[in-house]
Amino acid sequence: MNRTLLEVRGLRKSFGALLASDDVDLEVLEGETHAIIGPNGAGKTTLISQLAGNLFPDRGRVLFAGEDITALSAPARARRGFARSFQITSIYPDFTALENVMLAVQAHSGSSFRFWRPAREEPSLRSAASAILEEVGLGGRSGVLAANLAHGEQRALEIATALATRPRLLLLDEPVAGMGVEETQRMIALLSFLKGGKTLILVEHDMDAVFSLADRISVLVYGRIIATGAPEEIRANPEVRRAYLGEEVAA
Amino acid sequence: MNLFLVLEQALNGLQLGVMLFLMAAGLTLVFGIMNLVNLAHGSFYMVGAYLATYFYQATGSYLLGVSLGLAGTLAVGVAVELVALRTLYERPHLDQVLATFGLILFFNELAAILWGRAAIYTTLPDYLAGHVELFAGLRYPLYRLVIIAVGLAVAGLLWFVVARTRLGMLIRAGASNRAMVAALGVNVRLLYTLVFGFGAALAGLAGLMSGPIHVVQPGMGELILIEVFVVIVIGGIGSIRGALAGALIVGMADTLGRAFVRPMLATVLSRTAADTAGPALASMLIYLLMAIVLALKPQGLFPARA
Amino acid sequence: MNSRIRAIVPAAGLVLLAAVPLAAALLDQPFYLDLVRRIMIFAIAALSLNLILGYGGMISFGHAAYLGVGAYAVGVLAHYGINDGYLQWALAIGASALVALAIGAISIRTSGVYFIMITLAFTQMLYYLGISIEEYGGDDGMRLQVKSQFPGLIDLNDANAFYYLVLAILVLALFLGQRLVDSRFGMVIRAAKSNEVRTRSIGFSPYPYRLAAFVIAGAVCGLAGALLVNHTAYLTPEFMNWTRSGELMFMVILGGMESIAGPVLGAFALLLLEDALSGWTQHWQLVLGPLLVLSVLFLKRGLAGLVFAKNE
Amino acid sequence: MGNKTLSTVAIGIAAALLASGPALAQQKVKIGFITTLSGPQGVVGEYMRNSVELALDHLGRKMAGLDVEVIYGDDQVKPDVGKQVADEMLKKHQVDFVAGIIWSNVMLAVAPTVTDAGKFMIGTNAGPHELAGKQCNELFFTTSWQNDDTPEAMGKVMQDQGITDVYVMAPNYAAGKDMVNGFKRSYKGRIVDEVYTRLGQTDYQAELSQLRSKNPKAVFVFYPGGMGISFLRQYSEAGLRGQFPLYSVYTVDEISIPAVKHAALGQYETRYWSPDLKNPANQKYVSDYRRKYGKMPVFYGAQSYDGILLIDSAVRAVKGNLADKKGMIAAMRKADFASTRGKFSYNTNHFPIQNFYLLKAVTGPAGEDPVMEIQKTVFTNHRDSYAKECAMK
Repeated sequence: MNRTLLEVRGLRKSFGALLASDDVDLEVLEGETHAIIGPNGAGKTTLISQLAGNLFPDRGRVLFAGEDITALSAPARARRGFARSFQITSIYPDFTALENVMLAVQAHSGSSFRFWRPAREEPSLRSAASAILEEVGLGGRSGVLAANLAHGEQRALEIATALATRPRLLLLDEPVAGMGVEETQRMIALLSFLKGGKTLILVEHDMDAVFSLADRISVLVYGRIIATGAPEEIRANPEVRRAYLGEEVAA
Repeated sequence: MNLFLVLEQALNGLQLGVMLFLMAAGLTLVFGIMNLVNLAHGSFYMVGAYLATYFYQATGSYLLGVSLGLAGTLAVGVAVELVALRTLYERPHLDQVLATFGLILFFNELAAILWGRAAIYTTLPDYLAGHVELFAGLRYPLYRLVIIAVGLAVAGLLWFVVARTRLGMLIRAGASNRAMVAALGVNVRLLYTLVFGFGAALAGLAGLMSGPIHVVQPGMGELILIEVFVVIVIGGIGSIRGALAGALIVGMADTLGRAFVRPMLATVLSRTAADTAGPALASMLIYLLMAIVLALKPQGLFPARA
Repeated sequence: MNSRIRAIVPAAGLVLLAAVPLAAALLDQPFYLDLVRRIMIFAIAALSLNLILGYGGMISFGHAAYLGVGAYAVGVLAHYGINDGYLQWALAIGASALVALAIGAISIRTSGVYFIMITLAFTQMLYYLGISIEEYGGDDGMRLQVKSQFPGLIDLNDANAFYYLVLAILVLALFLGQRLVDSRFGMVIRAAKSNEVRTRSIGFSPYPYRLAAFVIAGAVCGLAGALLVNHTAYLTPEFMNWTRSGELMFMVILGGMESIAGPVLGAFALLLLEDALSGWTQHWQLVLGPLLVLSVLFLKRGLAGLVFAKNE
Repeated sequence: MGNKTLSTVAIGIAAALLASGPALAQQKVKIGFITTLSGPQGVVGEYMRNSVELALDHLGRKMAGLDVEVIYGDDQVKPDVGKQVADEMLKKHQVDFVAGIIWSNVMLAVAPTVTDAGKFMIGTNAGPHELAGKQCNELFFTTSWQNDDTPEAMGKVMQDQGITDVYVMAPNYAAGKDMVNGFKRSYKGRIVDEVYTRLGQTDYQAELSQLRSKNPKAVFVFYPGGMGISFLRQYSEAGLRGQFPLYSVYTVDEISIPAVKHAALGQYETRYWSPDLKNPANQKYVSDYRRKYGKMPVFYGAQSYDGILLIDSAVRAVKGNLADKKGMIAAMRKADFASTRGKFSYNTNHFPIQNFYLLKAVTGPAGEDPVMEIQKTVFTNHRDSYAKECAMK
C-alpha cells in the first residue's frame, strides 16, 4: 500500500580510518514513523547529516520521492519537502516564537527577494505560523523571544519550524533529549499527533519514545544497519539484543 | 635576466618570507588556539624593535640588547594579554578587530611619546655588517643570511615544540578542543597567556631583526601587519605549516613581482604602459594571490580545522 | 512608554538636524553646517555598512572601497568635463554596486576571519590602484573643480541646500533601511546571521541573499562617496585607506548594531570625539585608542543601547 | 525602532552650538596653522610647529602691536580632514591667515577653500604645480618652493658633471613621478632604468639586486621620510655606497640623519636652504632652535618660520589693518623680511625666486651626527617652470 519516500543505497562515508557509514541501505515508506536507533558512536549523526544534505557521502545514493538528491544541498532538499530538527536545539534565539515559524512559512511561499513590505505584516504568513504554533501547543507564547522559552518549548518550536515548511518528511534528531519526564510526555503526545499524517524519521535514545511511536525501527551499529523491522521483531532479534538492546533491557 | 640575479632574488624572497613567517606564526597560533583576531600583533613588532634598540644603545652589546628586547616584548605581550585581550577571547571577531584596532592607536602614540615621532637610530654590530661571497659574482649581505638562518631555526624549533613536546601537544589539542584540554586539568588561562606571550616575542624578534635595515618609528608594525594577514589567510588560519607555506609564497611572490613583473610586461606592452601597469600590478600582486587562493579554497591552503 | 519615546524621538531628532543651518546662521557659526554635513555623509556610509554587518553578520573590513568607488565615479566624470549630477551619481551607485558584486561574489564564499581579511585585501587592491592611476592624480588625488550639477533642482554650491539634500538622503536611507530589514528579504538576512544552519534547513540558501545585501550596501555607500567628494571638493585614494574602513566599523559598533539609526549616532559620536580630542592634544590617539577598546568591552549594545532600554 | 537615536545626536549638536557661541571680535591677528601632528608623519609637523613658536618668540608674540594667536590643526595626511580643519579655522575661529600644509594633496584641497573664503593661504611646504600655474591665486603665497625646483637642481648638477647612465628610483605616487619629471627636465643624459616602488615600502633588497645587475654610473632617488631611512640603510648594507654614487632629493635631511647617521655620509642633496647658510637670520634661527628644542632644525621648519615672518611683514605694512587685503598682497610680494634663506623675491605666481645649492652630508663635530654642508650654488635666482601658466602679472 505504501510507496517508498526515502531510499538510501550503499551509503558510505569515512573520516580518515574511521568508517562512519558502511554501506548503509535504508527505506522509509510514505506515512510511516521510522526510528533509527543505535549505541553512541554508531554513526547516527553522520547518517542523518548525509540524509539532510549537511554532509556528502563518499559513495552511494539518496533518493527522495524517486529523485536522486545525493548531490543536493540542504536548502535544496528542504525545498523538496525534507525538513529536520536538530539534536541541539536550533532556533533563532533573538526572534520571537512567531517570527521563527513565520520565516519557515516564508521559505515555502513565494520569493523572498521582496524588499518593501514588512514581513511581519503579511497576513498569510502570520496566520499560517499562528496555526502551527497552536498545533504544537505554543499558541499562547507566540510573542515571546525564542531565547526566553523553556527548553521543552524550544524543542516544540523547532518542530513547529520544521512543520511550517510543509514537509513530506520530517527528520527528528533526538527530539526528547535533555527533557524532564513531563516535557518528554508532552513531546511524545505531540509526535503521536503528527504520526500518520506525516512521514517521520525518528533518531532517538529514549526507548520509551521509540517503542511507543515507531512503526518500524532500523538499528545502526558501527556504521552498519544490522536490522530493520517492526518494534516486536527488533525486540526479539538476538543480534540486536546482543549488540545493543541487551544491555539496556537487562539494566 | 641572468641566473645569478634570479637566484639572488629568490634569496631575497626567502628572507622576506622567513620574516613574514616569524610574524605569522604567533598570529596564527593565537587565532588557532584562542580564536582571537589580533590586529595589534604589529605593535609587538614595533615594541621589539624599539626595546632592542634601546637596550643595545644602553648596554653597548648587541646580543644583550637583542635578548633584553625579546624578554621585554614577551613581558609586554603577557601584560597586554592579562589586561586587555583575555576578556576578548569569548567575544565575536568583530569586537576583537575593533578593540585591537584601538590598541594600535594606543601603542603608536605611546611610542611617539616615549621615543618621539621621528625614526630612531639603529645599527648593526661590525661583525654582522658586510658581505659574503656566495658564488663568484654573487655577494650577499651577511645580515640577511643571518635573518634567513634565524628564521629557519625558529621554524624548526617551533615544529619541534608543537610536534614533539607536551606543551605542543596541549597547543594542538587546544586548537581543536578547548574543553578537552581544560578537562585534562591543564591551566588553560596560563597556557593562553604563555602562547600569547611567545607569539608576541616572535613578532618582537621579527621587529628587532628588521630594525637595523628598515626603519624604527611609530606605526612601523602596520605596514607589515596587513601582509602578514595575507600570509595566514593564504596558509589557512591557525596552521603553523600554513603560515610557513603562506609566508614563503608571499615573500617570493612579492619579491619576484617587484623585480620581474615590469620587465616582463615590457616585453609585451609598450615601455610606458609597462611603467604604469608594472608597479601597480606588483603592489597588488599578493592581494590578487590571496583572492585567487580564497576563491579556490575558502579555508586557505592548509585548513587547521576540517 | 517606550513606544511613545520611539514616536517622538525621531521627529525631534529630525527637527533638530533640520534646525542646524538656522542655528549656524543665527550664531554666525557656518562651520557647524560643514561639520554636521560631513558627519551625516559618514553616517550614510556607516548605515550602509550596518545593513551587512549588523543585520547580516558580514564583517566587512573593506567598506571604504565603495566610498572610494563612488567618489571616483563623480571625480572621473568631472575630470572629463561631464558634470551632470544625475549621470555622475547614477554611475557612483552603479559602479559601487558592480564592484560590490565582484568582491562579494568571491568574499561571501568565505566566512569568519577569512571574510574579514579578504574584504580588507580587495580594498587594499583598489587603494593601490587609485594611487597608481596618474591620470586621476594618483596619490595626490585631484580637485573636483565643479560640483555635481542638477540644473533646476538644486545647487550644491549653496551650503544650506547641500546640507538639506544630505539630510534628506540620510532620512530616506534610514526609512528605506528600516523597510529593508523588516521585509522578507531583511528577515532572511537576519536569520542567516542568527542561525545559518537553521536557515539552510528551512530551505534558504543564504548566499544570494547575502550577495544582494552586500551589493545594496555597496551601492548606498557609493552614493555616500559621491556626496563626500562633493563635500570636500577633492578626490583622493585616501577615501579607501584601510583605517577608513576601520572607522566605519567603529561608527557601527559604537552606535549600536541593533537599530537602523545606531550607526548615525556612532558617526556623530566618533567624529565629534575625534574633533574634540584633536583640538585638545596632539596625542589624541593615546586617548581615543583605549576609549575605543573600553567601548567595545563595555558598551555591548552601543550608544543606542545606553540611550534606550532593551525594547522587548 | 526607527531613527530613535537621531534625536540624541541632534540634541548634542544643538548643545555644542549654543555652548561655543560666536567668537568675540577682538583685535587680534589670528593664524590657522595646518600640518600633520598625529601618526608617524607627525614628526614633520612637530618641526614646523616648533619653528612657528620660535618665530612668535622672536616677534614678541605681536605683529604691528596686535596680539597674535595661532591655532594648530592636524590634517592626519588626509585631504578631506585638512579641508575640514581649514573650514573650522575659517568659519569657527575666523582666522585671517591659514598657513602650513606638508602634503600636495592636502594643499590642493585646502588652498581653494581658503582663498575662496577671501583669506590668505601661506604655504610652508607643499608647492604643487597646479597652484604655481593655472590655479595660482593672489591670496596664495608660499615660503617654500615649487615641487619641481629641487629635482631640477639635482638634474642640473648631474648634467653639469657629465654623468651618464643614471638609475632612477622613486615611490609609485604622484610626487614620485613629479620628482623624476623635474629631474629629467634638466638632466639629458642616458637613464638606465626608472623604477617605481610601492608607496610606504620599507624593504628594497629586491630592487637593489636589480639595480646592481644593471651596473649604472650613478643613482638618483627620491625617498622621503621612513622610506628614505630604510633605503639608505639598505643601500649601505648592500655595499652599493662605494660602488654607485647616490644623489637624492628630500631623502636625507636633519630629520633622517639622526636615524641613519654614518649611512648618510657622502650623500648629495639639492636644496634652497641649509643650516650652514651664512646669514644673520638663519644663524639666529638655527642656534635658537637648537637651544630651545635640542635638535638641528630642518628646512620644513625654516619655511614655517619664514611663513610667520612673511605674515608679520604684511601686517606691519598695513599697520594692523587686516581688512586691507590689497595692501597686504602688495607687501607680501616684496618679500620684505629677514628670511632664513637670505634675500629673495617673489615671482608673479607668488612662488619664490631663489637660489638652490648642492649639499653633501659630511662628518659633524666630534660626537655629533653628520651635517649637511653647502658645496656650491646650482641655481641663482631660479624661477619655477609653471609661472608662465599663471594669469597674474
